[in-house]
Amino acid sequence: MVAILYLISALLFIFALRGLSHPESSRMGNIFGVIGMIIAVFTTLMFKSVLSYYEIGAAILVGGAIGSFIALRIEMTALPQLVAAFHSLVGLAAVFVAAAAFYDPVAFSIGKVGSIKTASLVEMSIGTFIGAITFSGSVLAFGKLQGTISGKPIVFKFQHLINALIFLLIIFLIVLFVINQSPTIFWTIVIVSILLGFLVVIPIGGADMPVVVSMLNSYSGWAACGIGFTLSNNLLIITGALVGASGAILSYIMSKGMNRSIINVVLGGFGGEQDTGASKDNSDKIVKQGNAEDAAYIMKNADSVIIVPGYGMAVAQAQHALREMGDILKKEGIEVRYAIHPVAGRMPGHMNVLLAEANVPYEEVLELDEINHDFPMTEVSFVIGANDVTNPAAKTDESSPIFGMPILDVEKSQSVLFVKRSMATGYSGVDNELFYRDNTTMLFGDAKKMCEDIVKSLSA
Amino acid sequence: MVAILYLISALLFIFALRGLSHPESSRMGNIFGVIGMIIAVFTTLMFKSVLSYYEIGAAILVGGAIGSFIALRIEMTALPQLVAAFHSLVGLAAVFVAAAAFYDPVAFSIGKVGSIKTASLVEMSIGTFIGAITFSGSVLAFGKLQGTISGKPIVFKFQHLINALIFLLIIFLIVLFVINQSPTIFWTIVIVSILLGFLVVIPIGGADMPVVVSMLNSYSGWAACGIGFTLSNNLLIITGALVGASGAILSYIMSKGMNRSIINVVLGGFGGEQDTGASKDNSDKIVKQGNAEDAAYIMKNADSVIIVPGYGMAVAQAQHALREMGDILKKEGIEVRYAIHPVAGRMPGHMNVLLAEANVPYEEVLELDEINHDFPMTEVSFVIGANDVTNPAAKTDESSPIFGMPILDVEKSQSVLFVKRSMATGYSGVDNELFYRDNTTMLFGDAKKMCEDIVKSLSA
Amino acid sequence: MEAHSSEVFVIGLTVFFLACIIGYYVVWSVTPALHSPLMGVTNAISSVIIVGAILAAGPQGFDTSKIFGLIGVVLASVNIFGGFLVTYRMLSMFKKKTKKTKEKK
Amino acid sequence: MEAHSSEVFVIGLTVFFLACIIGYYVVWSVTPALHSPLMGVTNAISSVIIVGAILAAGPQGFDTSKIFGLIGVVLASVNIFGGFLVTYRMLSMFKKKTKKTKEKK
Ligand SMILES: NC(=O)c1ccc[n+]([C@@H]2O[C@H](COP(=O)([O-])OP(=O)(O)OC[C@H]3O[C@@H](n4cnc5c(N)ncnc54)[C@H](OP(=O)(O)O)[C@@H]3O)[C@@H](O)[C@H]2O)c1
Ligand SMILES: NC(=O)c1ccc[n+]([C@@H]2O[C@H](COP(=O)([O-])OP(=O)(O)OC[C@H]3O[C@@H](n4cnc5c(N)ncnc54)[C@H](OP(=O)(O)O)[C@@H]3O)[C@@H](O)[C@H]2O)c1
Repeated sequence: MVAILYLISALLFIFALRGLSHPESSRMGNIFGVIGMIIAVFTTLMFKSVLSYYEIGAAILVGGAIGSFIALRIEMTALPQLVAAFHSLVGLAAVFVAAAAFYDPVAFSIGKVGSIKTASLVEMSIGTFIGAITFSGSVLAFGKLQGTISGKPIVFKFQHLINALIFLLIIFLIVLFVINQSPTIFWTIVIVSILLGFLVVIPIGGADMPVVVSMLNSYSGWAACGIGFTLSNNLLIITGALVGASGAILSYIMSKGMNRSIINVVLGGFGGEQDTGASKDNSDKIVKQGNAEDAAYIMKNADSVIIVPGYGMAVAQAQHALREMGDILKKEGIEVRYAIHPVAGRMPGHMNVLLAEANVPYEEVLELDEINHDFPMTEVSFVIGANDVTNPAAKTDESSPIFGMPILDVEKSQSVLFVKRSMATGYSGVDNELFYRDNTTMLFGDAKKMCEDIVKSLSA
Repeated sequence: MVAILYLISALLFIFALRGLSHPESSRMGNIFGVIGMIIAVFTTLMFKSVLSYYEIGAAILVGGAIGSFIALRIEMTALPQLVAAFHSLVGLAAVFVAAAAFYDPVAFSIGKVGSIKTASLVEMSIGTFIGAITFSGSVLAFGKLQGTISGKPIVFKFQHLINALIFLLIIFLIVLFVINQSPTIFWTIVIVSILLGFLVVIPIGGADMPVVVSMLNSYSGWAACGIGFTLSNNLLIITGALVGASGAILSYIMSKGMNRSIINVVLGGFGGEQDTGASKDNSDKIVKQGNAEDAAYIMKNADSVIIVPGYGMAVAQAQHALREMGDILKKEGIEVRYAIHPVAGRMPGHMNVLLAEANVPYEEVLELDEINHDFPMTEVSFVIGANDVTNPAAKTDESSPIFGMPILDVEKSQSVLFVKRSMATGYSGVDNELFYRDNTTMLFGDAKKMCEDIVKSLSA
Repeated sequence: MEAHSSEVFVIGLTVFFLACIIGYYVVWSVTPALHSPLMGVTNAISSVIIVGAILAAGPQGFDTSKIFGLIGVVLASVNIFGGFLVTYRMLSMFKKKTKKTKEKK
Repeated sequence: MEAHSSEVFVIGLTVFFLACIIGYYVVWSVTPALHSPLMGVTNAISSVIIVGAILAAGPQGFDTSKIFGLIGVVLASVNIFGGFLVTYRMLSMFKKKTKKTKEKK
C-alpha cells in the first residue's frame, strides 16, 4: 500500500515536470506536484513508527509559513537569489536527515547505534557531504547574487590544489567514519564539507552563480537517489533522478548558451576572466547617440519592432514600462515581438517570467531559433539592457571568449537601438562593436526611465 | 547478476528505439537491439535449470535460418505482409510459451502441475487468449495484404453481437480454467480465441490491415508485460511496455492520418464503407489528359517539382524509375523534392523505405508539415499513384468520409500531374475533384511504365 | 524469485535508470520559457527528503535524532511551500493574448 | 523493507509505469520516415518472449512442455532474426546525399 502511494506520488512528480512543456498545461502540472507531495507526506505519517503528529505538524506549519511568506513577498527580479536560498535549505535538510539516521538508525531500519550497516554508513556520509557542500555553496551563491557579498571572483594561489587536498581529507574522514562510527568524525565531515563548499564557490564570479546553483541542484538530486537506495524507497530514487537530470540539463543549456564547456563548469573556478578581451581601444570610434524622442520617432515609423531584453532590464525592473511602450506601438499597428536569448538575464527563463509578470502574452515572446531568421526583415531592434547576447564578435572574432556562442542577429535589422547606462561591457567583459555601427543608436540611461520617456514621447 | 544482465538488455532495447529518431543513429540503434537480444538469450541459457543446449541451439538455428532467408529475400513493397506474417508468429510463440508453462509450471516457478498459482493461471490464460487472437488476426491480415484472400471486407448480420458473445464465452472458459486447471479447457480457449481473431478481422478492408496489425502488435506488447509480471521479469515488462506503446502510437498516427477515431479502430468492423461518397456523377466533367511527352515538357520548363508518391507507386514498383526521372530533372537544375503524407502507401513510413531503396537521399524526402507550405511556390506537383492524400474534399466537403484528414496541398501548385491507370477512386472510395481542375493533367498508365516513358522523353 | 539484498539493489538500479531516462525526456520537453518555473518545481520536489525527516521525527520522546528530524521537517517545509508557491506565482503570470487570438506558429 | 508478494507486484507496477512513459517519449521521438523500421524492430524485440520458451525447453528429457518450448524457440527465432535483418536492410537503404552535402532544414 505504502509502495503504491509512493509510486503514485512519483508519477505525479513526473507529470508535474511534463506539464511545463507548455504554459497552458503548466498550472495543472504544478497542482499535480502539490498533490504528489501531499500524498508522500501523509503516506509517511501513516507509518506505524510515526507517532508525534503534533510536533511534526507544528514543524510543517512553521516551515510552511516561512516558505509561503518568502514566496509571496519576493520580487520576480530576485528569483535567482531565491532559488539559491531555498536550495541551501535542501542541502541543510539532507544533512539533518543523515544526522538523524546516524543517531537513530532503528527508525530507518538500517541497523542499531554503533553497528549500522556499512552500505548505509557510506551512503549516509556521502549524503552528508553533498548536502553540506550544497548548503554552503548555495549560501555563498545567494550572497553573491543578492549583492551582500561582492560578486567579484576571489582568486588566490594554489586554490585548486587546496580544494583537492580538502576533498581527499573528506574521503579519508568518510573511511574513518565507516570504520569507527564516531559522532565526532561525523560532525568533522559536516564542517569540512561546509568549508569546501565555500572554497569551491568563492572563486566564481557572481553572474555565474545560476550555473553553480543548478549544478548543486543536480548533485542534491543524485544524493536523494542515494538515500532512496539505502531506504529502498523508489519515490526518493525517482524524484532524485528527475531533479538530477533537470539540474544537469539546465547547467548544460546555460553553459552551451555561454559557450563554456560543461567540464569547465564542473571543475569550478570560472568567471575569473572578467577583463580579458575588453582592452581593444575604441575610444576614437564614433558613437551615434540619441534620446527618447529619437527612439520614439524611429519606432513609430517602423512596421515591425523586435525587443531584445537582457539582464539590465531585470536590474532596472523595466518590464512594465517596456510592455506599456510595446502596447502603444501595437496600437499604432506596428508588429511588436520579443526575442529571448537562452542565457539572457541571469537564470534560464528569467526574461520570460519578467515579461509574463508585465502581462506580455507569451505568444509574442519568442526563442532564439524561432525569431532569429526574422531580423533581416525587421526594421527596428530595440535592445534593452542586453549586451553579450547581441555581440557579433561571437560569430566573427575567434579570439573572443564568447566566440561560438549563439547570438541574436540584431545587426541584420535595419536599425538597432541600444538602451544602457554607459559604454560599459556586459557580463562577459567583451566590448561590443555593434555600438559603433552606422545603423546603431545608443540611448544612454536607466532602462526603466528610458522606457517611460519613450512612452511619453509616443503619447505626446 | 541475472537481473542486471536483463536490465542491460532492457536498456539496450530502449536505446534501439531511441536510435530511430534519426537515420544517422538508427543503424547503431539496430545493433543495440541485437546486442540486447543476445544478452537476454545467453543470460537465460545460463539458468541452472536450462540444460538442453543442443536442442535449443538447433531450434534457434532452424528458426534463425528461416527468418534470415525470408528477411533477405523479401521485396520492400511486400513489407506490410511481412510484418503481419512475423507478427502471427509472435502470437503463436506466446501461446506455446503459455502452454509450456501450463504443462511444466515448475520450470517457471509458478507452482506444480494441477496446483498452479491463481494469479499465474489468470495471466497465462489471458496471455494465451491475446496470443491466439494475434496469431489468427495476423494470419488473416497477411492473407488480405498479400492478396491470397480477397481484401474486400466480409460483412454479415449480427457480426458484432456474435463477436461479443464469443468474447463472453472466452471469459467464462478462463474462469473455468482457473478453477479446474483442465488441459481440455486450455485448448478450447486457444481454439475459440483463434476463431475470434478471424471473426474480428474478417469484416475489415484489406487496406486497413496495417492498423489492425499495429493494434495487435500493441496488444501483444501488453501481453508480454503480463507474462513479465508473472515471472517477476522486468525485461519482459519493459520490453512489453515499449512494444505496447509503439503499436498504440502507430495506430493512433495512422487513424489520425485517415481521420478515423481510435475507438472506431479498436472496435474493428471498419473499412466497410468502401463505396460511400463515390456516387457523385462526374461523367460529364472534362478531364485534361496528357502523355509522357507532355509531362516531360512541363517538368523540364519548371523551376521546382514536388513528387507525391502514393500506394500506386508501391504497387507498380515504380520507385527506381521515379528516382531516375528525378535525377534527370535535378541535372537540368530543377529543384526536386518528395512529399510524404503520413498515411501514403499502406503502412507508416512505407514510402520513405521505398524511396530510400531507390537511393533517394533522405534530405530530399519531406514530411507533410515540412513541405506543405511550399506548394504555392512550386510549379509542378507530380502525383504518382496517390489519390486520397491529395483530395481537397478533406478540407471542403463536410459530408465526405475523409473530411478533416490532413492533405498535401498539391492543388496550390501551378500545375498538377496525376499518374494513375484510370479515373478510379483510391482506398477511401471518394472521388477526387482535382482530376477535373484546369491546372490538372491526367497521365493514364502504370506508374512504372509512365516514369520510364518520361525518362525517355527527357533524355531525348 | 525472492528479493535478496542484491536483488533489491538491482530493482533500485532498474528504477533509477528508467527514471533517469524519463528525466532526460521530460526536462528536454520543457519549453525554454518555463525554465525558471522548472527550477522552482524541482526545488520543491527535491524536498521530498521530508519523508526521511518525518521518519526521524516520528518516535515519541525527545532524543537528538528527533530534534534533527524536526529541524529537517521545518527546512524541507520551507522549501516545499516556498517552491510550489513561487512556481504558482510565476505560472499564473504566463497569459495568452486576451483579444484577437491570432495563432502564430 | 522486505519484498513480500504484494511488494513484488508494486515493484513490477513501478517498472511498468516508468517503461510506459519511456515508451511514449521514445516512440514519439522516432522520425516518421523510420516508422517502418520501427515496426521491424518492435517485432524483433517483442520476441524476447523467447526467454520464456528457453526456460520451458531447458530441462532434460522430452515431455510435452519441452516440445512446446522448443517450438516457441523456433517461432521466436524466426522473428528475431527476421525482424532485425529486415530492419537492417531497410536502414541501410537510408542514405544521405552523396555529393554536395547541402544542409537543408
Ligand atoms: N541567463 C542565464 O542563465 C545566465 C547564467 C549565467 C550567466 N549568464 C550570462 O549573462 C549574460 C546575459 O547577457 P545579457 O545580454 O542579458 O546581459 P549582459 O551582457 O550582462 O549585459 C547587460 C547590460 O545591461 C546594462 N545595464 C545594467 N543595468 C542597467 C540599467 N539599470 N538600465 C539599463 N541598462 C543596464 C549594462 O550596461 P551598462 O552598465 O552600460 O548599463 C550591461 O551591458 C551572458 O553573458 C550570459 O552568459 C546568463
Ligand atoms: N499508410 C498507412 O499506414 C495506411 C494504413 C491504412 C490505410 N491507409 C490508407 O491508404 C490511403 C493511402 O493514400 P494514397 O493516396 O497513397 O493511395 P490511394 O488513395 O489508395 O490511391 C492510390 C491510387 O494509386 C493508383 N494506382 C494503383 N495501382 C497503380 C499502378 N500500378 N500505377 C499507377 N497508379 C496506380 C490507383 O488509381 P488507379 O486504380 O486509377 O490506377 C489509386 O487511385 C489513404 O486513404 C489511407 O487512409 C494508409
